[in-house]
Amino acid sequence: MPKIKLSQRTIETVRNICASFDNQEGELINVLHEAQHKLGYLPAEVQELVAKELNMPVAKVYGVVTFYSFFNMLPQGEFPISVCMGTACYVRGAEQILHELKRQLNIEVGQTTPDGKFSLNCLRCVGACGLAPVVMVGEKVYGRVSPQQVRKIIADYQEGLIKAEKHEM
Amino acid sequence: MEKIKSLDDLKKLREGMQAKIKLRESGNNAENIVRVKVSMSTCGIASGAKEIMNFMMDEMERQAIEAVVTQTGCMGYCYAEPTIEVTVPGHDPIVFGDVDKVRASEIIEKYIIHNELVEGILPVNYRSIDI
Amino acid sequence: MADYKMHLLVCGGTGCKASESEQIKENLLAEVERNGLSGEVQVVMTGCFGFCEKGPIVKVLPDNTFYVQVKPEDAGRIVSEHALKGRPVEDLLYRDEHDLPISDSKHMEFYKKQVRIALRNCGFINPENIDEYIARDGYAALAKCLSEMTPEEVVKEIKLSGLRGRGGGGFPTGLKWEITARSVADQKYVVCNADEGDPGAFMDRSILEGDPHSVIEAMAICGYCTGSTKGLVYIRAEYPLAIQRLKTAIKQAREYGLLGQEIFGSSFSFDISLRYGAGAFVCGEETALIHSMEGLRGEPTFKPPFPSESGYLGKPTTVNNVETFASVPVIINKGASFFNNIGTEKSKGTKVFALAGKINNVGLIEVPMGTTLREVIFDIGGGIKGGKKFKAVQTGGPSGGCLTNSFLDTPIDYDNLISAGSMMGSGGMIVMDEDDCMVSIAKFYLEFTLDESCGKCTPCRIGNKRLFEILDKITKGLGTEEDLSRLRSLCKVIKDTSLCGLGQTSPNPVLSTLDNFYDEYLAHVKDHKCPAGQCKSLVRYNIDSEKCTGCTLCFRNCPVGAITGEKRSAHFIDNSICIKCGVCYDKCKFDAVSVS
Amino acid sequence: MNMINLTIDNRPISVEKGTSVLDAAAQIGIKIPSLCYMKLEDLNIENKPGGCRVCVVEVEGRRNLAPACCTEVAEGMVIKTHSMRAIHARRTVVELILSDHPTDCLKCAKAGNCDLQSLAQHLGIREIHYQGEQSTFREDTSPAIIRELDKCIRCRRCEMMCNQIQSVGALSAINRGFNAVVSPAFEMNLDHSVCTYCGQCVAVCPTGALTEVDHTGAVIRALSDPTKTVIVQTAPAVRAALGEEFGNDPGTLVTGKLAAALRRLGFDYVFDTDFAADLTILEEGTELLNRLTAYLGGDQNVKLPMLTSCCPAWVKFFEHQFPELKDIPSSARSPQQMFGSIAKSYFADKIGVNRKDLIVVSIMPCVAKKYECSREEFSVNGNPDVDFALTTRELAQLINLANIDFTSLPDEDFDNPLGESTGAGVIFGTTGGVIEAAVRTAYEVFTGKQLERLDFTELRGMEGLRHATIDFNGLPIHIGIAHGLGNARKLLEDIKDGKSQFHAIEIMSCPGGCIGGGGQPYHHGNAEILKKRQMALYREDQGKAIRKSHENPYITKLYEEFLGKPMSEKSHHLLHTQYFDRSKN
Repeated sequence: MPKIKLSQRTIETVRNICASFDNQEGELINVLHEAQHKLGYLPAEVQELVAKELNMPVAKVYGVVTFYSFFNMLPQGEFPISVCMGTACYVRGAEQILHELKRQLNIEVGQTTPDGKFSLNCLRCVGACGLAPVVMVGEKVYGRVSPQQVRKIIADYQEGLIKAEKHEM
Repeated sequence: MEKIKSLDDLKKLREGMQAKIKLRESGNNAENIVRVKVSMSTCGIASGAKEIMNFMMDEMERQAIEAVVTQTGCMGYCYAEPTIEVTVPGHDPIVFGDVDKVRASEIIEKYIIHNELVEGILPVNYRSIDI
Repeated sequence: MADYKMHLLVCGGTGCKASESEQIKENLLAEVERNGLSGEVQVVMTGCFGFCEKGPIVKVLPDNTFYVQVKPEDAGRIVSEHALKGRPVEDLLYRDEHDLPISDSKHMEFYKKQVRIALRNCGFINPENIDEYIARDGYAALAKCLSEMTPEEVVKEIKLSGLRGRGGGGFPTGLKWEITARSVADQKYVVCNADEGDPGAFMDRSILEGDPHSVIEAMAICGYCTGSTKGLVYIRAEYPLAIQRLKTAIKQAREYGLLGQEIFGSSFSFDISLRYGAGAFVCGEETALIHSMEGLRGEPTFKPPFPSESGYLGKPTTVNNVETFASVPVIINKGASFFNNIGTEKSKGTKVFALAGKINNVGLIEVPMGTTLREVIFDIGGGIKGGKKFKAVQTGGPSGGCLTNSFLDTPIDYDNLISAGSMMGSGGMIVMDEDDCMVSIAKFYLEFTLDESCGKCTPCRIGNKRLFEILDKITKGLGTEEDLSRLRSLCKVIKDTSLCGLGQTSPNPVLSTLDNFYDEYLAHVKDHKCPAGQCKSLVRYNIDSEKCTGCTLCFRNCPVGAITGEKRSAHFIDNSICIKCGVCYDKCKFDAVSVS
Repeated sequence: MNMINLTIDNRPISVEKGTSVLDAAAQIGIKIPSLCYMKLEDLNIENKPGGCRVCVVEVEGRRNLAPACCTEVAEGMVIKTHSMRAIHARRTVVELILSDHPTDCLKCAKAGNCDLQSLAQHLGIREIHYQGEQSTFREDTSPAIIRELDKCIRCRRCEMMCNQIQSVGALSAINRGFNAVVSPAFEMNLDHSVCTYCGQCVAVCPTGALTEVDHTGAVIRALSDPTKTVIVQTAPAVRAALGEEFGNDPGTLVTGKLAAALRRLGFDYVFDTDFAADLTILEEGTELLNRLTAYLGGDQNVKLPMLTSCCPAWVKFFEHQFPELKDIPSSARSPQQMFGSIAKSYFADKIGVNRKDLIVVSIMPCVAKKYECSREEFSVNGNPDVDFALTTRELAQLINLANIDFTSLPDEDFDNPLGESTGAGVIFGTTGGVIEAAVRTAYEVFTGKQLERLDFTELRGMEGLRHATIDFNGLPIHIGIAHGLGNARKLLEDIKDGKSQFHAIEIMSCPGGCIGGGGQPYHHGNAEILKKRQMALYREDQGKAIRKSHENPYITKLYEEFLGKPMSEKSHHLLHTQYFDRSKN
């Protein structure tokens, strides 16, 4: 794992988050949520810092991070793309959409494009079954996506028509 | 906001609210206001309900139609999002589905102004318990 | 522009369309014109009325007359009699069970097919305005409990109502509350399980987005009954809108003093905070949920002790799901008998279902327990998309099973679904048509379970992996008949030995498809064929040289260059290169590509 | 007492409320097979995740099978432990485990001692019906412990020991589903973690997933090198456990056979770590008396309580977790290291061998000792004071390799000068032993009086945390004892908060002390074995002619000839050490 050095600002951010939950070990998941929200992902160094602040073993923090699929240890693309793999989406062709995304972006699930723009993931049901199949880019939901539309969605982001959310790291 | 400290407080508040709503809904003699409810659930928003809500507001304001546009939760017609419910004074509410800007303008031009129905009506097919 | 006096609404639902509703509309228009009513009577095509067995349907506004099984030739009478003379056409009216015609559709039995209790306010009120909730009797139940009822009386009422947990298990809610109430502890908790995870179920999200106060109110009532002052909502982080609405609602309730100290001037205090799920389906299981709320890995632990005795932080904890809570204020306001008069003997009240998949009216519905699958799928749901054949309906998510035609008339309740080899689950209903391969569906669910298993117990961790591997082998045409008996045997052991509900029910999709679609499995292992044509390894694409015009469209779109051929002469697919993506099949305008 | 009536395999039984089905069945001689479940009675150690599902039984009226370890008895329960359904399920579960296991049993370090292997044999498994992908992991070798997770069955015993019992927190379950496994943070190697190498994970691992680093090969090589003089020391707890490896009953003392075996293995001198234990008492005891005297003299800066420092896992523990307290433990090296240091100076000179040509091997009940002897400060110009530390189990392996029929060996004595020891040195192997040995000497030195009784029973036992007050001629000395690092943590927290009332505290990492060390013959969850080993050490002490460290004539001679007096500059250099803050890395 490549080591990264946290900036003083990031260290402060993480410390403040922990403090806002009274440095309680039981608030670990809330702390991780907040940290990922602010930082974009949870590298080892952030987990070590959280462990220290909450006075708990870092192995336990890592155990929690790897248990929940919501937490990422690698930086996501500027535009994280998630394909809903709920049943409704599945029977309405989510697999083809995923296939098309992989083809267009030339990456596999869990990877990020070399330019750092897009990452591709599968998602559990987001409960928008009425719109199946569903693709999410960041927090934006695209419903009734056809393989033909995939190119257009990617192009919108590639051409900078839609801006990304900025993270601290 | 005042705290509700007793059952009576609650009743008073409720009656006040109900009277207000009744006034709105009984249409013929009181507030002559068009009411539009936009289903703003995840599915609705993902299908563009927010844009439609803004569009309806702007458009009716531009045309000086007295209207209240509010958001509401999922109406259950996920297959036809965005959906809106329009209540013209003196008429039963009507739900329209698959509302895009074109249909929204139609709804204003034809239904709200001229009581002419337009495509996209979703007949209500359930009974909600009476309150 | 005209100012219409009358509207004729023609059902444009798929079912009705198939039975000539287009023609009806044409004829009605012609009749209106012929009678010189063009400026007064408007003919409109609408969405599905959800009453397909009686279609095509024509509804007349403003008097709400409801014509059923209308034929194109009836158009003349509807216009000349009803529109012109104001007399309803008797023989086209809907008739009730006593064969009496009903003219005003508001009185029609049909509308009782859907009764909205949990969803009573969804789509009615502005969820971000507490006043609108209060106007619809909001917080009246809490007020009634606090000022007129003892905790025991409230529990008794809930028990009497017959309400059972809507999250899947169906445990009697009143009993659950009673156990917590009886447990002695310095602190107790009320937890709302909003970690809705069944793929294809979204009722909890809809309720939280559309009527968050009903859940808050019910949690406070539960707190009052059980002696808890703290409530926690464990909600999926993937539901940002629901989280935001819930936060707003909690804030408003606090401002009104409906949460906080000494609610309604009583000695009862209660407040609610949120905990976020982080993408682990198993956290829907209550012990796992509690561990997750404690900041731990969401691994289930053995029960007993049940959370009602020892839950969050080791304290007695009542865990109920969103829909269960949403039903509670109604029971208090309208009485247990209102609720237990609806439904079947052992399953009372209504149940919300999320209809999805190959069905026309994808959406959220709420029906009394005991409604049949047929009514749900064909009447309310408007039947199968694209006029395809119904094959199965999957209920209960990854814990449920696939039910076939033969179960369509089974009244839906907890027990019937279990004896049919499925379960209620949280209420997702995914409809499948003839294009869906049931082996693939079973594999899809297994893959889900595999992803979501916590890995603590052997049968779920390794057993499901092996199940998946066998299914994968079958869908690739490499399975044997022996694999089928191996599947069944392993399924039984996994059900028998898994630690929590996730593992205990994970083989259900396999078992129910084995039971109901054995022939399809056999076709895969014996003939190496996928009857639905979905299993790519078992499919071959061919180009019919007679039909092929050599337009090169398939050649140009094939992603792997498996198609060869000269312009304007027949093309060929090299099946050793073909990846079975189906693009050629989709693109061909001459129907020359076939699947075998 | 609230009794519950139930039927197990058609036999009625009445047991106390709260009993598990597993224990209830055991009471009438029905041994339901289990795997992940482990309980060390009276030591408060229980692993009950209910995860393996091997112990499932059929309960009448219940929808599915019930795990016997987690299921409490209920009135009127009717249980079948060997119905077809239960047997089929049990066998399938074990087959599933085996389907994700390398099954390379013939060459596994745990062969013959593996719970999974015995279970498969017990259930008569001859075929694995469900084959498929196996989980594979990178092997991790640290200075003391090897993790071969391909063999892990996710029983979570190691995680439980590391967290609940030891409060070390080096290990945690990570990932989920088929990929779930127990690992240090970020799947790094153990030597990048806060692991103390206490080896309790190794002691409880049912399979070969966790084992000690094998040094037998290196020792054989040294023994066959004619240019080397190879000497051996053997820790007190080894003699109370080694016999188990050769079929002796737990608690059998094999001191004489042990010396004989070592001699037959070809060691040039067969010595005893107990000698170094006596030396430790003089150094550590003097240090304690110095601190006490200073304290009584009004010195505000003196650090009390003083903590023992014989246990390398404990040392690494406070270096990681309580670096701010690193001045409190005694600076005395452990007996193993004192021995090595004296052997490669005093003894090497005596026999005229260059330290480079002297190989010191130690036989330890411990895996952390492997790490301890590799610590840089315990070497001179890169040459370690102790070259190899073998576990009790490795010694058994060596004995087998050398074709020695252990049980028929005659009893022999240790060599001198480093083989003579007192009863005080012997009891170093059990919890409470070090402090009792220290008290025997400190009392007499401090008061100048002879002790009337040597058995301080108030310091003995198996309670995780114990305390006693010893009257030093009118001066009450408060003594605390902890075994298990989780218990130690509690005492340390008190010290940190300034709440500790103790003058001296003995800490041992392993439950029961060294008798329960990570390098001992496997106890397979039977706490009786540990208790019997403890009794054996007290027996050995009782039988010794000399039972106080300061009366060991060879110790006296060592001071006269070489060291001068306890805490002298020479002892400081050779027998004391310093500690490091490891919380940063």
